[in-house]
Amino acid sequence: MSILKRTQQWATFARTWHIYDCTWQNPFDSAKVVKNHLMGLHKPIYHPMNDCGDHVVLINTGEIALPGDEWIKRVYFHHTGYPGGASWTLAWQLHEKDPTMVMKKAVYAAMKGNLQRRHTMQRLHLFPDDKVPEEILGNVTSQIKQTRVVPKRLDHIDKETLENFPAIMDYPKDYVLR
Amino acid sequence: MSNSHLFLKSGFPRAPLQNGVGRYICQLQRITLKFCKNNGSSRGMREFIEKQLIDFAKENPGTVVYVKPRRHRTPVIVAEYLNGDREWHNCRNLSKEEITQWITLMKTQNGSSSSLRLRKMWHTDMPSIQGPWTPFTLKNPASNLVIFPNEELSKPLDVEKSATEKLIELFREQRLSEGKLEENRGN
Amino acid sequence: MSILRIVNAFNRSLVPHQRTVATSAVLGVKQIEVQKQDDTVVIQAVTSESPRQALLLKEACQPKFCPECSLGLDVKHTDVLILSQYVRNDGCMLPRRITGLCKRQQKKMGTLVTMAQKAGLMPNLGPSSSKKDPKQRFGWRKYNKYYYESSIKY
Amino acid sequence: MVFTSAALFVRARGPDEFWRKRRVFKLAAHFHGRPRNVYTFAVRAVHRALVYATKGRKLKKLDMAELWKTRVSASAEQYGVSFDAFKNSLLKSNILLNKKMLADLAIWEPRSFEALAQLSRERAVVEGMPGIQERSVMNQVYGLKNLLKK
Amino acid sequence: MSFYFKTSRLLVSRCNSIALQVPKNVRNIKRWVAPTLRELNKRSKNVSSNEEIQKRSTFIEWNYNSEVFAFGKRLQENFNLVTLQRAFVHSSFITQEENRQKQLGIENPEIMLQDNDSLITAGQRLLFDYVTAFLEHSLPKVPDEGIRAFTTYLTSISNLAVISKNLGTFDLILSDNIDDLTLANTLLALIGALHESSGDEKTYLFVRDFICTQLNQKDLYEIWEISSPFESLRSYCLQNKLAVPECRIIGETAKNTVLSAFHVGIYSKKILIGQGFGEDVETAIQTASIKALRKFYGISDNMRPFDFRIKLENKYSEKVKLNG
Amino acid sequence: MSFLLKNIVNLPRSGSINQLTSSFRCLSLTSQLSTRHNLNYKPPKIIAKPITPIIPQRSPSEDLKACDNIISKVNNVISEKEEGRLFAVIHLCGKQFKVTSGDIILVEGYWPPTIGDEVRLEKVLLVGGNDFTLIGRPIVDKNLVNVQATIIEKTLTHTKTHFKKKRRKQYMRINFQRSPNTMIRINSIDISGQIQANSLEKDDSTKIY
Repeated sequence: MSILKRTQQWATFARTWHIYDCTWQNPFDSAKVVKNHLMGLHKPIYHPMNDCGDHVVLINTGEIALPGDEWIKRVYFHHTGYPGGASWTLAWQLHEKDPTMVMKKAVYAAMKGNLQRRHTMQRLHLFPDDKVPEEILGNVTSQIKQTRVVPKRLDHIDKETLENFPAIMDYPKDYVLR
Repeated sequence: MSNSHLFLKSGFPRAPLQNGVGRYICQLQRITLKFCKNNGSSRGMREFIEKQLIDFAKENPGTVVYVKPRRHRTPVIVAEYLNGDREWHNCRNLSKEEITQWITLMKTQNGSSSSLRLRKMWHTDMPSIQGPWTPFTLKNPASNLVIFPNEELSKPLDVEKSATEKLIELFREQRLSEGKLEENRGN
Repeated sequence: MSILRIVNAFNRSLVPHQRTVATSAVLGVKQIEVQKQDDTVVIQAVTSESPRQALLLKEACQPKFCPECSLGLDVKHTDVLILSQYVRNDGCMLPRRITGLCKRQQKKMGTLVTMAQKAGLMPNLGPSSSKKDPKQRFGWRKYNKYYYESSIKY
Repeated sequence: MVFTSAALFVRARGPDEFWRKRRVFKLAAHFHGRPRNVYTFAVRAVHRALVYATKGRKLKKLDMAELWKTRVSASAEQYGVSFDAFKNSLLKSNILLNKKMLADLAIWEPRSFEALAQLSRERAVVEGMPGIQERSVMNQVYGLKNLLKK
Repeated sequence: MSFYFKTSRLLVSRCNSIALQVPKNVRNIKRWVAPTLRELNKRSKNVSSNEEIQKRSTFIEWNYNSEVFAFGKRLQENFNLVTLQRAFVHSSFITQEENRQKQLGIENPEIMLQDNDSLITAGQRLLFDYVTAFLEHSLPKVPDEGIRAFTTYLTSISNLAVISKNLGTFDLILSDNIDDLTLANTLLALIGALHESSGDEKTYLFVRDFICTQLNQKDLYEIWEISSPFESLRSYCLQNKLAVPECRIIGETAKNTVLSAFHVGIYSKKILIGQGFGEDVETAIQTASIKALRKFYGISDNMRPFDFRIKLENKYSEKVKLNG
Repeated sequence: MSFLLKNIVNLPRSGSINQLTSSFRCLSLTSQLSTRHNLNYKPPKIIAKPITPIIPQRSPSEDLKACDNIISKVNNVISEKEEGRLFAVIHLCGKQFKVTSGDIILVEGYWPPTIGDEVRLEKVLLVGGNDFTLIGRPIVDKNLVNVQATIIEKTLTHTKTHFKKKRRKQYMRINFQRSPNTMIRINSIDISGQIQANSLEKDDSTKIY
């Protein structure tokens, strides 16, 4: 097998490392996108057997956003296997214990339930905030686009846009400004 | 995993010795026809030999034809090919036409193909001319200079314009039109 | 141009209260000012130009203006710059007679404001007692959340 | 006195059945455990295997079609075109390549596939088909510049 | 399996006892005997297969002349049969005949067969000329060293042996033992015989159709490995007055892990002349320079395919005649 | 709507897909603006600035100039015989194959040509080289591309057992099948002649696909 053919195959099946910023993202919509990249469904050479998935580094998993009151309504069931071992943890309690767990379970559930799932999950690297070890950050060469626009807090908006944002309502004449 | 592949060999379509690239050679080397002179089951074979064997031999001079009359034996065709395959075929009670069909099949074969399961319907050693797809084909070298995590690349692209942006644009237009108003009022 | 603007702003304030016509040309917004001169503290009501005067949108000058009905903007709870204009700086929603919105829009703007406040997008427009930083909230309230505008049914 | 002829007419069932079972055991030679050695289990397993083989020929075609679909939609997504928009616009512009060919082109001839993708993208926007996403400027085959440089 | 043998011994013994009593003139094979015999026969054949296989020429259905005639016709050539037969006779066969006749006591053994040594030498020369001419015509930009590498590959013993085996010379060869060398020599003798019987044109077509077609869809790099590619690329650029090649990393993935891949491009004066991949930068540079070199020599893998249908009277035929 | 109906009615008669696409094309240009919004979106009274279309509209003259430029480039590459190895997508017996010269393809089922025949394959959907691809709509012009092939083998496949069984109904059917297939060697693919720009618009409905 000449060096050309060997390196060509090495490059075709090379694993790229992606990074995904989960601030203000819904974990389940982003899990769909992340799952595609993990399983390699975004590559034309995809085949369920040829394990051509990529690595994905998830940062700011602590900052994920859930719609409405899912934080208190979504429940994660766990059973230790022993009698009376069933436990229901609310989303926010789980998030408080381990900020990466909600996102991890979301990606785990998004993937097809076969033997490769656990193996592919090892290619997922989760970090609660954006402090990522230098070595992993060095591997990253591409960024996955977020699914939702990140809203900006009022006090974070810079003065300049605040100044000349149009006023769409003016106070009546004798209005007492308190 | 079942190891049924041990019993039914599978392979890919191959032609012997790049046959057909330069010129086509018929791969059938020898054919032996065994039959019985007076048994009823060799009647078709005897008819074939009387009527059609001569013009068969004339048509393809490249194959040697042996005729083997054997007492009390069922009629059999044995074809030997250039790649060494030997195909044995029993022609008991076959009519002349069927025997001709079987012989033409043997003539057009490259070897005994009855035991090989083909896994693909085409074969090429040059699958790609523009170079196979790699993660690098659609990667602009400029993206090497980007420091990740990059705010700009992470923004979703195809998102409707939000109300705030629309308002800002409207306001800018209003400012522009007012500016124009002052100008033409000024001069 | 400015005289025209003052006149229709004047008759807009007249319409809901049917008060008698004000005699003097009323300038603008009243504010209570506290000044300290060497030893004396002077508290006086000062009428001044309303701060938004300069930034007013042309379309916004009619008495009845709603972003959705007149301009066709579907406001989301993340459009904080728009929502903050309908809110006092202690976070309470301005009444309809001041905001000049139609009934449906006023209610919708109300829910949008509460959504934004719950999502922690307008921490500085809160009551003085508030901790101003949504991350300090108790329990599940400190985590990010967002809302679907489609859940507003009116 | 031994009557020999009667013996001939007794039905001797035994040995042929032995050979009939060989045919089944030949097909079950690679099975695991008792289906390989015991006839009653072997027959069932062989019948099941033959039914699977017959049905499998059909299934293989369906699985391949599905695989080609995933591959073509994966490579079309690189250019921001969904699979349906891609296929419809190709059909509208009278290009009758089937899924197998599109998948082959996507893997082995990325430049030809890029030409098809741009063509279908433009057609889809003109026809107003849904499923077109904006793509970052980065998506273009590297090295296109020094093509046909003469 | 033991169960099986026990029954067969039982069967055979029982049917012997019955057969004795059966009246003599009734000839019927018992239904259960035939399959067993068939099975035993098949098994014995498997066991005995490892002995030396019977040569086809020792069968009853064997006619040497018709086989040789058919061989000629099969290749769509018309040899004259005498030279063709001579091509198959090797000198080792003749010596073997002589000492066999000596053992039988004939003093001056005279054998009417001639061996094919002269044909072999003629064939060798012809083959070499035609192959080099064909390669020079279809690969103009390749240096001589490359052409020599391709010709040695095409005319190597193993290659010729495979070709002649596939043409069916194995059964026809008359020599004491048949190995790759004898097979290759027979093919050379055939070329010589063809040249004698039907001239240049036919021989060239024969060589082109059977030996040059071995290059069909072949990756020429596997035949002619370029050693130290980057240095040879630099020297090539110097000769052709191109700017000195420099390498740049165009793309990389997972560079801190074991499965790292690099995409390196070689530029001469800002023009991309070759790009290559590799698990580390050095191999990527090597592959990129190999690809660049191959593009200059015109033997990159998407080069113009060989035209196996060109005739002899093309412009290069004079060259063949010169050294032919 | 009547305009659309008129077109659909005469489609079966003319039978060629081009008429339909051209009628749709002029129809669709009118609905340019609503490309991005779904149908049930009621446009508000004052339309805020519409979303800019994704691809900036190029004027047709620019397009034509770019087309001619590319065609002339491809033409001189072909005339200098610089195009290197070509691949073609051919349509044969209901299946499509991507072939280069020297390939082997297998056609299943009964197919009249016998061994040794030289065949020219004319249904070429796409021809491509390293630098350009000619996409046929639906097939590339006959006198532009020439694909030569020889038939090298006509065999039967291995015996496939077709076994049907209905459980507990004593219903079992087995039949064995060896379907014929033909092995074809692709000898050469070459582009002869020049690509004319005007051949793009001309579509003579005499062609039978």
